[in-house]
Amino acid sequence: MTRVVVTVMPKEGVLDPQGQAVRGALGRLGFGDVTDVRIGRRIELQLTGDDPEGQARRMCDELLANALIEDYSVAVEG
Amino acid sequence: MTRVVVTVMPKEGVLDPQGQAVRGALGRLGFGDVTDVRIGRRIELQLTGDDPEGQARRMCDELLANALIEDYSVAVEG
Amino acid sequence: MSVAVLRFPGSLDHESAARAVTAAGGEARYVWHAEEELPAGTTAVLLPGGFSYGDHLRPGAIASRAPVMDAVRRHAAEGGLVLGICNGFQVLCEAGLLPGALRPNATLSFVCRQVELDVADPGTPFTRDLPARLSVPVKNHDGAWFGDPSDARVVLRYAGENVLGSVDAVAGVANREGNVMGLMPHPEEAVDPLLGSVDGLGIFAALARA
Amino acid sequence: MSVVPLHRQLGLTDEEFARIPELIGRAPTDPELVMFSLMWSEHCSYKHSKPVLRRFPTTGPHVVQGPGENAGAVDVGDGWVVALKIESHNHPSAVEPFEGAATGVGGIVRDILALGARPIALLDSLRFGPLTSARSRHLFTRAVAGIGGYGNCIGVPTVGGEVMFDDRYEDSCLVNAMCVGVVRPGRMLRSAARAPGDHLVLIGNRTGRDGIGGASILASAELGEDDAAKRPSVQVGDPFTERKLIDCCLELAESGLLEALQDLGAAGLTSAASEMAAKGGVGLDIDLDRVPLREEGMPAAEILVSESQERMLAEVHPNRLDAVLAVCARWELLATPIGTVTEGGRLVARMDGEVVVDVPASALTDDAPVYGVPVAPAHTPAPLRLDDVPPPEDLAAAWRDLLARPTLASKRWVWERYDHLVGANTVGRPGGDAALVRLPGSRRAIALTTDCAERHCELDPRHGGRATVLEAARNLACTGARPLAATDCLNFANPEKGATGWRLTEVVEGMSEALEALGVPVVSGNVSLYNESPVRAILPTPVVGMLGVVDDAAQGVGIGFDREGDRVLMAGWAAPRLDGSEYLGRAEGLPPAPDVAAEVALVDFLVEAARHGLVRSAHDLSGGGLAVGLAESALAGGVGCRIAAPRGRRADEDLFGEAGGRVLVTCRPADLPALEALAGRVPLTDLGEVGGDALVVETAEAHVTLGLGEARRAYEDAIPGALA
Ligand SMILES: Nc1ncnc2c1ncn2[C@@H]1O[C@H](COP(=O)(O)OP(=O)(O)O)[C@@H](O)[C@H]1O
Ligand SMILES: [Mg+2]
Repeated sequence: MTRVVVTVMPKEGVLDPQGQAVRGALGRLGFGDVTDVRIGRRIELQLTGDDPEGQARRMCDELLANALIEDYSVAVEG
Repeated sequence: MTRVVVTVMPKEGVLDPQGQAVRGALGRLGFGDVTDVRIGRRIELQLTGDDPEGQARRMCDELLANALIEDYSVAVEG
Repeated sequence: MSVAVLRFPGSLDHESAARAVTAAGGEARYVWHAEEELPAGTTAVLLPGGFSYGDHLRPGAIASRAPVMDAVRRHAAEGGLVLGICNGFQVLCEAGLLPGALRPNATLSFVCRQVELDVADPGTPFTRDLPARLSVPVKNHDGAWFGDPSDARVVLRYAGENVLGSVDAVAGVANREGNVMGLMPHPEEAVDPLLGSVDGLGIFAALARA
Repeated sequence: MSVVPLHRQLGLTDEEFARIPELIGRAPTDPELVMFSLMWSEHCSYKHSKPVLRRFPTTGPHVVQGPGENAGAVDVGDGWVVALKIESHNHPSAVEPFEGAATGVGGIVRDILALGARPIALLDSLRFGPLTSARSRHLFTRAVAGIGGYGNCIGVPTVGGEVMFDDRYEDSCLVNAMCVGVVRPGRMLRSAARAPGDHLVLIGNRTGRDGIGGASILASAELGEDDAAKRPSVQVGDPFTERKLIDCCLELAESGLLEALQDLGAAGLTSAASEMAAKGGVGLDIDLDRVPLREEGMPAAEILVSESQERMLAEVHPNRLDAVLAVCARWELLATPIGTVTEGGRLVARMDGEVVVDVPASALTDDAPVYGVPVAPAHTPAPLRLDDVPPPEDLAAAWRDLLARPTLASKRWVWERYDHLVGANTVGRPGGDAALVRLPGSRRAIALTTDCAERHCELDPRHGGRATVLEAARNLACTGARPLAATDCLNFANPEKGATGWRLTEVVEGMSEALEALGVPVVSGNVSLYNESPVRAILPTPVVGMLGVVDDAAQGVGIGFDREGDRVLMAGWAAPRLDGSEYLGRAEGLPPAPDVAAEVALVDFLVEAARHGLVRSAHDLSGGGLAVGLAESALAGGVGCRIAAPRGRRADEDLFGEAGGRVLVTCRPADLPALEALAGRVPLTDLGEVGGDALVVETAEAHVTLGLGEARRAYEDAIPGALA
């Protein structure tokens, strides 16, 4: 059983209205020191079978990420 | 300027409909080796000012996470 | 004549879409997402609105990988008409049958509102019979089209306010050939005078004629 | 280490605890004790409200199902039975507004679904503290997001509702949700289990630790300082699974595969199973090891009372079990036979081969304690002395400011976040007096509204109860609909304290009098008590949801002034007063007592006038009086008006004063004689005409003019502005 963490973030240049809104809200709450906020997805997978990293990458290519607007990274936590 | 990564995940025991739906989809796509999927948010903050970790935690308590149903963790990437 | 109206878990507008097809003189048949073939004699495919798979991950993402979508791809490749409305549009983009992607509305909220649309390209079978300006409702949470308008065939734009924050105020796009179209607004909610508009009928007439 | 005995921690009194052995012949096991504590809680047993509820009229020629089932139902003709019910989710929404409101919607939808009815409309009746309070802004915006997030995703249009802001709701917000569904006559399902030997099939989500004890803790105890302690039991909604449940259960019901159906709501499996058994006079034998769990190692008691959402319990004949499981599998829904129907009325639950529960089902339901409430009356206040209310310097400015009060201002910000169209049958959209929803495949439409005269109920509960019902009926009649049935949600403070018990009793009496006069039965409802904090109690809030019918949807009437030259008339009459009005902004004085007979005549007149196509618009005059009614009609239709206000004691009272029984009607000049003839004894006053781009009103003191642009800004920007 392996734990793999997939991180999917909006591509640079793809505007991230949610991130902007959160930044604005933080500002209104008095957190003035925030210069940028990006919000993405963290997907924790429990995998059996071998080559968990390869499996996870295929999952990203086939479903978990949309290459047009998102970048992903995969980390095997063993 | 410090980069802080906030991770917000559904609390243990709290229903994660999104994780359920994605697990089902992965199964139908032939990824049979997935035994569990949990989905949360990854929030990347650019902070100025000192005590970035403390700031980020306060942001989580006040806005970024919903303590009733979510756990968060904060990592300063310097 | 025979329009296949796809049904995924979480489809919501299949019945109103089928009614619109009938109102335009066509015949609608529901097709379950797990089917691998379209019914014999299918002349057009309609992907209705809704929240397929709860919009989890990305709207349309999970549905776009359903078995029936390969059959839809073949139908499109042979030049058959394919229309995606709202969630159906999101599915077609996720399936790569239409360019671009649908992102969260600029308001970051669900928006349900009657809007005006301008026909930007009357050259497709879907837009041929439409009035130059239509009154049709939008209702979605992730309806902001993102993509490169220069390599997309933009067929519909929001007139006036770009409510959802689409690139170039795009409300609907088609593939190069014009036989696959998707739009976020809901023409099936604009085929009945009692509901305030019949401007959407032309789109279903195209399907009915196919 | 607490020394408080378990039964008291669970909310049972010593007397109630002592009753249990008498009923089951021995001391209860821990799981049994937990089950009794929940089933005998106010939320599940209505122990403080049952006697009061008996007063409601509940029968009538159209009634197919009165109170006692998951929802009520009436035959509306043209081959449709309409199911309706309203329910509160106040305390969960105060703790976590998004999930609390969302699961409130999910719960009421499953009550409709339990009848085998297809949900076709939702309404939401909301009350919060003033938007000047950060907490109330948070509760309001998150509750609206939760309702939309759930309702939009399940494809049931949210077509109506109401939002009121008052500091009496600052500590206890109210979130009531109403659902309406349709089913063919004779095809309605009921919850009573029928035949020993049948299977019990649990359909939907896995069972987790959601809302453990929630029924008693979240819903029946006053919210004190220690909210945080109650938080872990918040349920999370899963609208995608709910949509699959709707599609799946309707397919099962329409294929005749089910003997009985019951939702799992408060007290989860315990409530569902004991209701099914007790109503059917049979027993149930449940194997808890078969219940699909989300977490390992849940003890029997937790499985029995878990409030995990999106679950239904079905009775299935053995011959149909495979077919049922196949349909559920097709919908990608878990479906598990967890037990069987037995002879003899006992509810038995086993775990690890051991019997952990064995009680008469009726002990949990029918034998729940019933208490009267203290009915010490509060003194009835004196009417306001008009001299004590300083007149405004500038009537037009006061008018504009009134339009910008969040309670009166446009709720567009709310209903544009709801899909109010899905299904393509919403003939009358939000923003009018009542929503109009066309019945599937029919020309017929139903009209839906929720209403409540909170301040009136506080000041003069009997008349406030009447006013509440009459306003709902008027709102339906304005659209041309004849009122047919009602559902109600009685939101009150602690009935064991002060005059709350008396107000509850009086309000129900007044409601019942008006309902009887209208011939409208109550077919379902809900009670939410203890809505108070140590420092504040809510106003008495008996929300009425009413259903009406328009034979031809095309004859539905809107509120808008849209044609120059139409006559503007006042139908009905009562002298307006500032007592308890929105203009006054607080519960003070003594509002005018409604004239029930006159109001019934007004309703009949409006329905007939619409049927004959004699009215071009109709709008009920309620909060904000004549001035706000005029503005709403003008803004809705885009054309102004020039009228003379009926003259009373003072211009501000004539414009902003409130009284039931007054409706603003417009007609073509040519139709005026016919309309007057039809009016008969109903007063019909010609006030002036539709036209121009301003509201021009001649009062005893001055000409008051308010431009439509200025009025629209005040009216539309108020709520977005308060949230910005
Ligand atoms: N205020 C009321 N008026 C009429 N009927 C009511 C009222 N309150 C509760 N009821 C009826 O009592 C029964 C139990 O209510 P409730 O526990 O809310 O049902 P459920 O558990 O199915 O939601 C239902 O039939 C409901 O319609
Ligand atoms: Mg129920």
